[in-house]
Amino acid sequence: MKYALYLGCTVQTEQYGYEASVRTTMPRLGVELVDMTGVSCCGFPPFSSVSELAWLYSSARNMAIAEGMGLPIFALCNGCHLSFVETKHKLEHSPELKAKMNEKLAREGLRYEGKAELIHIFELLHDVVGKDKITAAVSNPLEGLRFAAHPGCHAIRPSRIGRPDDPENPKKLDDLITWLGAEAADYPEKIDCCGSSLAAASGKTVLDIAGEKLKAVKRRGFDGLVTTCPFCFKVYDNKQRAIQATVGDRELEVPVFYYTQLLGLAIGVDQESLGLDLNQSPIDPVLEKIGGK
Amino acid sequence: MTTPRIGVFVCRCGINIAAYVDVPKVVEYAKTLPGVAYAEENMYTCSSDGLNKIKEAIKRHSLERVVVASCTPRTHEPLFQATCEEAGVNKYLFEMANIRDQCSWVHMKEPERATEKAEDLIRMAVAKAALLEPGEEPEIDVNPSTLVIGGGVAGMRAALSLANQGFTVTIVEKEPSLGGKLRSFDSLFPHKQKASGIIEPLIQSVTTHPRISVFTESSVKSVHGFIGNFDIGIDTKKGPESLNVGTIIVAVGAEILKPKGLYLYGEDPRVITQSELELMLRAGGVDSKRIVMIQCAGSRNEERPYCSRICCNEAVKNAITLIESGSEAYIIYRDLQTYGIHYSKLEQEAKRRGVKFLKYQAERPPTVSACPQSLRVSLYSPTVNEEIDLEADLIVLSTPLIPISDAKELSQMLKVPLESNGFFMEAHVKLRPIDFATDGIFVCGTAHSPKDVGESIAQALGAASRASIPMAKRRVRTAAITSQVDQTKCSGCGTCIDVCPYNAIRKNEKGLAETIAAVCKGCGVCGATCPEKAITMHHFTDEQIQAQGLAALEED
Amino acid sequence: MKPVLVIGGGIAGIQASLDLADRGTKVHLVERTPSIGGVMAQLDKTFPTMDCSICILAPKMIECYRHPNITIHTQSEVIGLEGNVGDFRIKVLEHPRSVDATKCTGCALCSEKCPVKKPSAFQVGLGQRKAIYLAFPQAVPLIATIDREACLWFTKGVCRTCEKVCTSKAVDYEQKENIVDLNVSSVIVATGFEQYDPKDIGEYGYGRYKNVLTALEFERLVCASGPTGGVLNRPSDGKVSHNIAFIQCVGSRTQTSGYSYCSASCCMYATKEAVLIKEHEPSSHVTIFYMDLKTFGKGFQGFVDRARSHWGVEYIRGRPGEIREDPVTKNLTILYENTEVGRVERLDADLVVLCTAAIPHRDNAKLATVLGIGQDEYGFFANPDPVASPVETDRPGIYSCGSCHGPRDIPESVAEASATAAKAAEDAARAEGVA
Amino acid sequence: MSTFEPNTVGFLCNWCSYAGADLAGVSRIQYPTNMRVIKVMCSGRVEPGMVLELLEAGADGVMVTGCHIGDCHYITGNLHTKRKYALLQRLLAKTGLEPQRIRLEWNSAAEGQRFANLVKEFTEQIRSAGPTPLRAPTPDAAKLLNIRAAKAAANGFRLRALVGKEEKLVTTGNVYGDRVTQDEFTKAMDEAVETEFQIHRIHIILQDGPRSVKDIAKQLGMQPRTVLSYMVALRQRGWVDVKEAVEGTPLYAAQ
Repeated sequence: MKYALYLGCTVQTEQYGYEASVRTTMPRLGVELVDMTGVSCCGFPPFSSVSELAWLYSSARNMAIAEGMGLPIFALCNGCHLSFVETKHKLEHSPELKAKMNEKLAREGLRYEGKAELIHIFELLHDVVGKDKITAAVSNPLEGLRFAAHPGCHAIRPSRIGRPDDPENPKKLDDLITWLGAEAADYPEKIDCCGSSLAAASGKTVLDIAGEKLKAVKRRGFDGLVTTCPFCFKVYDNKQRAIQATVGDRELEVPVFYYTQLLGLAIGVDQESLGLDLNQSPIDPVLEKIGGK
Repeated sequence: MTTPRIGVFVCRCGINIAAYVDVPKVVEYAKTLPGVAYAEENMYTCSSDGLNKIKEAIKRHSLERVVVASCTPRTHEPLFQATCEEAGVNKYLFEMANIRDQCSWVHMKEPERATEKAEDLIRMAVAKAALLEPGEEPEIDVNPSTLVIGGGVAGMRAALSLANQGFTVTIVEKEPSLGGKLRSFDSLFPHKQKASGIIEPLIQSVTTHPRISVFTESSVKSVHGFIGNFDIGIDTKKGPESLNVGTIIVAVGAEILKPKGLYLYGEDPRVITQSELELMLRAGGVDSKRIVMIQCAGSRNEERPYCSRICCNEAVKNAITLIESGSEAYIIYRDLQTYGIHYSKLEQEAKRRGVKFLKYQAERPPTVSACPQSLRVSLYSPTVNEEIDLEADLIVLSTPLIPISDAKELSQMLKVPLESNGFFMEAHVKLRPIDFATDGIFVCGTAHSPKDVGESIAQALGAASRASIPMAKRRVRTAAITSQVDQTKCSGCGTCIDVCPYNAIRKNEKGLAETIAAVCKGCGVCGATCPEKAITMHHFTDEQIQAQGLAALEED
Repeated sequence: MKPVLVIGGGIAGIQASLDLADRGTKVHLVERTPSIGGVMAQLDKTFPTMDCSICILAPKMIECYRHPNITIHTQSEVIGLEGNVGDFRIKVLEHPRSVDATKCTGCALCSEKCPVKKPSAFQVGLGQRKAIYLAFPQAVPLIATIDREACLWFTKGVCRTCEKVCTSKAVDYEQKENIVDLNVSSVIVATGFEQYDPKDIGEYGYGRYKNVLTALEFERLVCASGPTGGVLNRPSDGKVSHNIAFIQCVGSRTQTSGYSYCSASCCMYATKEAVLIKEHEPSSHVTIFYMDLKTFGKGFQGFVDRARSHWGVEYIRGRPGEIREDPVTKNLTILYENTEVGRVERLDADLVVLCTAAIPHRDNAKLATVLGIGQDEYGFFANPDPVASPVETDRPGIYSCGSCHGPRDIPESVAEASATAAKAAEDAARAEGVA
Repeated sequence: MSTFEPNTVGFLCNWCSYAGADLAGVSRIQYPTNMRVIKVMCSGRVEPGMVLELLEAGADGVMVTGCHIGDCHYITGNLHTKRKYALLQRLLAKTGLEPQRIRLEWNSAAEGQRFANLVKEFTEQIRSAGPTPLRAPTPDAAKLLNIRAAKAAANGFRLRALVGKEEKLVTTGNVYGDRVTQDEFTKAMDEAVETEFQIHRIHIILQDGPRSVKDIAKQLGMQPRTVLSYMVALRQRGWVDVKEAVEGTPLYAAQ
């Protein structure tokens, strides 16, 4: 299992905890990660409203590099993964567009064939690594903990071009959590958006939306919220204080984790190398419960 | 009079009855009842074996009345009645006691009391049987010809179908020419066929058909009689005509509302109705740049609380035509009635082609004001939650179909009802949409309610089928469960005529009430109502019901 | 005079058969299920008059069964057609009932004793029936039938309990399927429709949320002869529901998953079911989500006005985007935009009823091939000229009526059924040489 | 009390109620055995006189069931049932018999359970009312007289005519087109019921032999004046006449 690791901008510039936990956990599950050189921003789907061509080009370019490496791209971020999937989909259905891309890529000596495989972290852990490997690796089961899974919109929509999980009833992240010995209960707000895509338009709206979700997670008695999307994490974890201020509830405290951080804890990786100290939400109570064992 | 010889047959129905009712005991008991000459039990009375035993017993014991105690008459009475007839006992001399569905099956835990009840039920049946009288099923001849009132597309289609089936038909049409409302249509939704393409051939085949005669500029003036034998008086342009028919089809169609004073209609020539637009399109189109159509103009309101069904589809169709000729078309609607497959497609086409749809709320209808060079439509759009002003060169009002002006007169002549909106009212909204409660008279097309051409034609063919039934058989035959007026007791007060929902009672030349047996449905309301107790309800006479009741209360 | 073949024993088929039989024409009525009656037999009441459905239908079913001119072939299908109008040669395949129709008295003792339970099709899966069963209490003919896929004798070679308990010795495991050859002058297709399965619309959670039902399921739930005896016990916990929402256009009027046309009767049957709830319990809160309120039929507008003003049924214009279930209470929350005010709102409900599209029956393609008639783009039987010839298929002598050629309500189906009878009568007259 | 098993009679219409009762059977829904059913084509066939007849003959209770309003197989039959039943209630009220001895219900062909419940309820209702005072051999004489008078009144021309014309009078109006309001009609009805009831009571008494107005007034607990006014009516109808005069007091007797 060898993959070209595509970190993307957000992870590299501010979500080190995600990168750290991925780099330390994956190898232990037999996943070999090869860094990509010369990659750029994925293109960021919303950017298409400014210039669709520029967006498609950036994605195609990154995929072309992976093709060169002969490896499937493992993009950590939901946004990046979607950007690649969408671009691939568009170019598949428009030879003209594809030709145009390659014309431009040729100037860098690159070529996009559309052969590059794309894999999402859900697919990688849930479908490729799988239950047996993960449960076998768990040395410190997270028993007695109940987590709310937050797959994030881009992991499930737009559903028609192939996303890693069901748009209405996503289950993979829940499975992954339970495989660690923890509990993952269904909750109605599961597929609610974190709001981050509105950040540019209205910061307050983002906090309101996110606040509603955190309230629900707390109300339903979860020990914390788990995601694999740097954008969602950024809102729920990094902005949690701001959220408390906006919704006017200082008590609104919800521990937020990257799945890979919990994975690390469960398979016995030391906390430091999981970047847990970068989490800004109050995760200590949870860590105590885990550390206790 | 001596009580007739009665035979009682108690069914075990396998164990369905026998397991809870002591059948042998019941049979022994039956033998003791007054008038019972013979009683036996059967495993399954409805089996061919059981039926044969009834026939044998009737012969061997010369039985004059038969009582079967088994399941429910609702399913089995006809079978046993037929058996009696085969053995020479009139079917109306048969009575049933329901000791399964209404006894053994509902008293499974109380066999003794179930047995008692079975005995009582049989005693009641025997008491009634003793008073039963043979019934002759009334029959009347049916003249195999039909009067079709109205020569529009519905009337013509019904007439043509009946004529093709071999019946003679007379069409009476008010107007100088056949074709009805369709004459004023340009094209027809959903497929925009030319209306003329449908009527002209129809008129051709109707007027040339050997079994169809047509009276135009004529109207029905009098209707007497009943199914099979209606005497009709007609005023024709050549003077009065009279004819006799077996059935009547009402296909008088409807009129289109001209909404005087509504949205400046009648005050500003640039405000017209949908049907006036049809005429313009027929004549070659309109040159207005922007046309605004307003739906529910005069319908779905206090005065006319019904939806006229076709206006939305007509508007959408015309809007598409206008867009094709380079105009801009708006449809201002409340609820778009584009139902079913074809109209849904029409709606989608209109949206594709750029017809603009704006919703308005009944509580806040649009207003129209005239400006020198154009008209202004102002409305509140809930969708965008704003007031919108539209400049228009032409405003088209989608107005409802309304009942014809002389509907009431005709309904009284035919003695058939109108509903609250003034359209003709069918016998049953669900299962008899084409029949009137009165036998032999049928309705189709927009006389019944607003509907499109295809629906009118379907209903017209349906009317042809319903009307053909008595005519194909040449006679009507009904159960002998009918009422009969004792002419010596009747005071001619007419109360029975008021309460009969089928017009089955008429006043005869003596001014006394008289049941038309073939039309009577046997409900017995007239009998229960007659102040003079002059009406006998055959098969459910006062005496029979009384006997049953008193038998039920006998102590033994 | 040759007989006429009527395919489908729903209200349309029944009406067409009775019309023809009453005028003296012999009729062969072919029905795929064990009883005639169709969907109408499953309905509680009918709009806009609130007539009890089975009350008005049962007499017609019995009349059909008793009529000397009508032969009913139940559990049968048409498998062959040759010839032309006036002279069609038909093959009808009768599947075995495994019960001797001449002996069975419909006492249902067999099903009482039968050990195998299966979901009842008549109760739309909300109730159960046995492997040997009567389709429903008022079934016509009232004859038991064995479901060979479920019966222990046919699957495992054991049991034969029904045979033992049947006092009239009607059970016959040996019964074979039988092919009947008919020669008819015309064919009337009245095979009806089926309901769209809303599972594909994931956001409504049908199949995932116990308290989301289809309208037909609800119809059984609210019916006195239904699985709960007419009490609105919701599936999740049997609690009586007082807060119920109906969603229109589920799988219809859509360009994505489902069908693009309007199913024509949903607005009214939803209103009817809403009124039924209010009749049962006036304090209930009932909401109907609609796009356009289709009140185009006779008496419809008045019915809706009354539902609104007298019964207090609430109508909200908007197509909900999502239904959510509370994991603990199993209560539902509906998320929607109220397009009468342009606001996004939510509504809580104990029970949500999906008014699903009326869609072509799955067997249409097969039958169309056998009969050599066309289908429209959706799969309904096609009428080349719906305006001038509303009941004529593209093959002379074969007619269609009712919801097998597009969504129809009961009176439209009945009127069209009579229309096909007239066309068949014309064919017969022509064959008789009546010019 | 529990030893008392009511004898009740049920009039069921053929199309809905009777079918509903059959459905109860097909569904094996159990209910008490007390009711004896008389099938009529339409509940509108049931005359108040028929029900009173059964009560007179010793029925503990009588129930009438028809199709739900709007469902009537004969379109409007059950509307007539309603009107006739209203008259029945009025008359029963006069007799002093418990009003709960009669009951009118609508029951559809789909309501098997409901029919069973109705029979259960009605049986209990009668059980609590107790045995009829009219059961032979020792019926309550006064009540017996009343129920006979009520029956005679129900079968008489005046009340039958009123009920029969009710619909027309309150909707389209009479032959001269004048309509009466429901209230006006109800008043007229009450008045007519009282008169007919009393007239028939007196008539029945007089059939046992000549009596003076005073005697009758005593027996019926009425004002002699009132009795006299009824007597006038009775004479006009030619039902009674003066038999003889004893010390100037006329004795009346039935013709």
